[in-house]
Amino acid sequence: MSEPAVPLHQALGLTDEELVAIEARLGRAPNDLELAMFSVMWSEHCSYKSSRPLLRTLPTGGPDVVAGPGENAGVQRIGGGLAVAFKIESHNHPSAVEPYQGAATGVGGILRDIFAMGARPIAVLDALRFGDPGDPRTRHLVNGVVAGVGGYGNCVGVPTVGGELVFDPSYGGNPLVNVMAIGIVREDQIMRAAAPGPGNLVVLYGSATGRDGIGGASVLASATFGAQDPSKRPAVQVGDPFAEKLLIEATLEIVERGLAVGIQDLGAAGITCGVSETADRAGTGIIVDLDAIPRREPGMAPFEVLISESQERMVAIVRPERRADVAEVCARWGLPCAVIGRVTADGDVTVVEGGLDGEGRPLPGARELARVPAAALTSDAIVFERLAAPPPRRRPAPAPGVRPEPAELLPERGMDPGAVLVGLLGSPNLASRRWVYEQYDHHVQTNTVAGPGRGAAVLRVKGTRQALVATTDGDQAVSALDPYLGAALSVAEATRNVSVTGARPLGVTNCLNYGDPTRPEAFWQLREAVRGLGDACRALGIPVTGGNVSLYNEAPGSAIAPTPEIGVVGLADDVDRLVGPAFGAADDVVLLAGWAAPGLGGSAYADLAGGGDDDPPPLDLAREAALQGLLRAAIGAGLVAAAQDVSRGGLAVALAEMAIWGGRAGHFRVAVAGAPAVALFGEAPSRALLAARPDAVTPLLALAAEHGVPLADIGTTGGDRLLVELVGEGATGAAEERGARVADAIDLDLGDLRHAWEQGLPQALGGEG
Amino acid sequence: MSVRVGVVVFPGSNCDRDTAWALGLAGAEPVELWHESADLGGVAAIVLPGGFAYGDYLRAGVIARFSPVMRAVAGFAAAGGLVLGICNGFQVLAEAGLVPGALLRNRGLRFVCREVAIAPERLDTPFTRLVGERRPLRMPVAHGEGAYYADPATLAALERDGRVLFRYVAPDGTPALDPDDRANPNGSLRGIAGVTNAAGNVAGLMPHPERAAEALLGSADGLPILRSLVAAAGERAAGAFVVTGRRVLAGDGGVEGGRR
Amino acid sequence: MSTPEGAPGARPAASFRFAVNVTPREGILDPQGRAVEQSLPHLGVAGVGHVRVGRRVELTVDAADLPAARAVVDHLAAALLSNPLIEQFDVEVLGAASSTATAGVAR
Amino acid sequence: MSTPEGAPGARPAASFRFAVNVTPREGILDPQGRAVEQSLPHLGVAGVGHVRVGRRVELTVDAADLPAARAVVDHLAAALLSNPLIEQFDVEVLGAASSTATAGVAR
Ligand SMILES: Nc1ncnc2c1ncn2[C@@H]1O[C@H](COP(=O)(O)OP(=O)(O)O)[C@@H](O)[C@H]1O
Ligand SMILES: [Mg+2]
Repeated sequence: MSEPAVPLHQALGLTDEELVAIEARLGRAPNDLELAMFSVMWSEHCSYKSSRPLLRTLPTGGPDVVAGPGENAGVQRIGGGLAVAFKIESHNHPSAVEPYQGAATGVGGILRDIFAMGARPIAVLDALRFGDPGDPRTRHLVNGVVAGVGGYGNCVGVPTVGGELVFDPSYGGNPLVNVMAIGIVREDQIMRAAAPGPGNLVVLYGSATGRDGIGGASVLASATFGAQDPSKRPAVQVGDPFAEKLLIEATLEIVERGLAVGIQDLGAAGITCGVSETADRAGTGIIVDLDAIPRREPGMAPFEVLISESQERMVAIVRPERRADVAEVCARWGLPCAVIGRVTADGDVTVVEGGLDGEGRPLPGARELARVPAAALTSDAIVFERLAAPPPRRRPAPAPGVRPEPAELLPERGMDPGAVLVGLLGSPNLASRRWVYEQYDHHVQTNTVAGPGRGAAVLRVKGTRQALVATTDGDQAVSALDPYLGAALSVAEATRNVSVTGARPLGVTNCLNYGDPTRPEAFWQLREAVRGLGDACRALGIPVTGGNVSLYNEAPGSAIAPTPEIGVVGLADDVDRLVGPAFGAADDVVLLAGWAAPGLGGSAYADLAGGGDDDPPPLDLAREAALQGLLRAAIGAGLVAAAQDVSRGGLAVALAEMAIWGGRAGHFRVAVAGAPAVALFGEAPSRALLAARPDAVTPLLALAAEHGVPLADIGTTGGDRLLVELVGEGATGAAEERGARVADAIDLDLGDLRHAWEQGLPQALGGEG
Repeated sequence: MSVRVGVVVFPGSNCDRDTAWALGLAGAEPVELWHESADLGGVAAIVLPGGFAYGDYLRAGVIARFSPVMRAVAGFAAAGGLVLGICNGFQVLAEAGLVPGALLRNRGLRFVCREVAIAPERLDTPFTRLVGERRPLRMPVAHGEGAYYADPATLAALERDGRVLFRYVAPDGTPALDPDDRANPNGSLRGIAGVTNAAGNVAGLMPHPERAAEALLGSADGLPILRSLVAAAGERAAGAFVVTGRRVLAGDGGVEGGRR
Repeated sequence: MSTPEGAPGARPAASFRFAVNVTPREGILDPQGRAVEQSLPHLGVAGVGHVRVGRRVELTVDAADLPAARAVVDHLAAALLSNPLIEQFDVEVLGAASSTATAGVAR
Repeated sequence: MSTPEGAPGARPAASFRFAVNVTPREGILDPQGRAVEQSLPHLGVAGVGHVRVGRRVELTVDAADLPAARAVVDHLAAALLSNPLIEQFDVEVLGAASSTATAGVAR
């Protein structure tokens, strides 16, 4: 530090332009401590300085919405005086350098967002993305991340009930770890992360403050990290799930007994963030007594104490007369607890060394180390209008009159569709995730009606007949081709996963994982994604109640496929009316609802067999809404025995999964209009499979007509062979004319399908299992 | 009059509420017993629930063993009171020496959460009397340290004295005696999923009967185990040898260092 | 954590630092050790075997003298840090460097 | 694992036993150590602090000489047994007792 090669603000990651903006807000030059506070608060991670203008365009309102974006988590009413809180967040960069702790603290962080709202966390979902599973480094990351998610979630006693695991080479240098959490809160106990009432006490409770993740917020979230240089590696935070469990119980007790007027968790940017955001939300200020902050280590500098990201800490805003009660609760749960400041009326975050008196005024001889308007750190932080530019077209334009023919892919390659199906079921992205979720406690709290493994998770709400249904989905493959469509498809798929159980999607939370926003192409991808997200949510009538933006997901020389991760929570009024995706009885009629569409671009089939230059299938949001309406109506009317959406791997994979899960196969006929590959493995959205008793078929067809959704009988369940015959023009003539071999029917033993599906992931990861 | 069954709450317990809920379904009145108190509140039986008491740091269950409530539990057990440790509760009982053996890290080294089948070895214990027949019971396990271990002499004694309470079994009921059997989720010796102490009044069980108490959640096979406990506790509370926590405590003093 | 001041008979104490090494008993299966052995070929390492994985606990004891401190450690090692059924331990003395004056650092 | 007989240039190897002690870096949170400290009052133990809990890995290396064996252990410790971001390690030589003759013991 003796001879800084660069000015301090630059060393802290602030640009010259940002320094000017800081000086304008202060009316003077900041001192070093203030500069450090700005550097963490104006990081992309805390300030959303590139994405804020985009996020403003999202639909956030709705009759059930109690808290929307801007609070720690979105909250929506579910009736009976209860509400559900949920939110998704990324921990990508920390997980890249220390997979276990990075993932563990990711779980810890999102849980704190939930119980900071006063809600008891009831579920976690983890959406994970890695590079090539054959790469030893990927295996190291997968093992560490999965163990970290489990290690933390299992210990705190919150079930991990769902998520995703996707392999794609673009994540090789930059894995994605997105974690969603859900909680339940009584509507009259919802907490806000605000610091109202000058004179109120600022109470810090939970673990002591150490040098964890100093600069983590700015360095980790705002700069491309070069893994090669260990000196640049930021200090890694270590999680203590045991402390978090105590923090949950103490916080919920504080909430239930009405002991706090505001609660905020401490995450990125630590105490600086906690006090400036709570003050700004309430239009107040906070004076911080630096000496009162319990430390884990001696000799910490003021900036270290103020921006430390030590885990498992919370701030409560407490009326002076409740101080003893809060202290008593913390003591009973074995948590350190200290009054570290006061709410003031001046709108400033002030940091004092040397102590405060009983009224919250600096003691004689105390020194003021920093004074910054709370708004300047948060709501009035700098915002950038970034440049956006679409990438140069990567696909060669087809020669005039010659359209690439996806129709030919399957027959020309001489592939037996049954072998393709087995290959898809055993491929790393479609095979059973049991290896992952067996490491997660998915039953604790005894609400799990349907856990991980078969579509959306279903959790009953104790004391009611209701159930919550939750899922995450993100389509990076289509996003790489068309970020607008990819985001819209992700919303469509996630909501469809909820509707296909019979539940009504309540709201969306989202985690946008994109590249360096100063690159016009990366910013364009983000902008398109937000547009797609907004359009889809508006069309489906669902609010976006929260989310998270993770930028700079680039390792040297490679950017990730743009990844819009969508979390949806749905509500069912009667848990007994929900249906699952497994075939049940024999001789059920299986119907396909929805619209066929061409396009193999971005599909799992294209990944496996080579997709050529095909487009992704189009999405019609009005049709999607109609399909989901039909699903809910049909299931609600008790006409459906099992239902599953058609997504990755297409119709053939959806049928095979229903058969594997039900232990019962069947005999089906699939209409092929253009190409067998599209009919069997195409991923056209807005489709679902329904199994029904024969006597339910007539009313189902009537209902489908009412909703304007095509519904076709494609076969019946029974036996232990999966037989899928191809019928229609495209099944024979068209392909034959082109000289290709005609695709045979699929005819496979259920046991072989199950084997491929069960062994796929352990095999891909190196034969463990 | 419903039977009061204590559920111990250690810091880090996370199945305490689930256990209380399921005990309610089994007809008991659950009573929370706080780890820092040696007052057992006159309960008729005690359940040590699952979770990660004191974070399970060092070794699962070891720190919990030294808490004040465990001294009271040891006294209660010594006087014949019924104690059931589930999962982490089993680990605590083993560390405290109230049941024999130890629970090692799972052989696969990973936490394992899945449904297993277990079968009772005996149907005449306070923990199995309402199970009715020797059949596979489906319920989840969820633990990282659940591989049952005891030295050969202890194992032989457990088998000889009928103190193996439950074994992991294949769906058809075949015991998964081999630690590497797929139906043996953690590498337990002789497929042991649960054991009792010599007097038969203290039991440890790795799987979670409280998670299998409602058909809605996939299985109700755990309920008969909890009902057995409640029924046996009710008889004892009403019958000949009444054991209450307070009275045992009054005469207690010799349980410290009672391990092994 | 430091010896209560002015307790009758209190002698000026010193701080001693120890390590307790806890390893699985011979004959007890050590899956962690086995896992390390199995990962060695992937790392291109040959000639390594007999891997045993255990715990190491380092701690500081304030006591009148080394034997007194050692007695505390032995008690802790046997009662808390190891389970004699499955584990063995040994105690290393790491140094008797510091006096009580430095022992009061916040933890 | 003994050196292939008659391999050109092969030297008779020996077995060396090491311990690698992996502990949390200074300043890195050690939840286990903290939990042990907090449990001490229940054990009636006073005067113990600065508890750090880590791993201890004991292993045997067959190599031409001690420096060669030591190099293998250092590599393993840094690459497999610890994460330098949050942990530090030290290597103890436990003995160079056995010659190749005894090194073929089953592992
Ligand atoms: N990382 C994970 N953690 C927990 N559950 C997972 C994970 N990845 C996938 N799953 C579960 O496996 C099932 C299949 O995953 P996916 O194909 O993404 O679901 P869906 O078909 O509902 O979109 C789902 O139930 C999902 O919740
Ligand atoms: Mg899906």
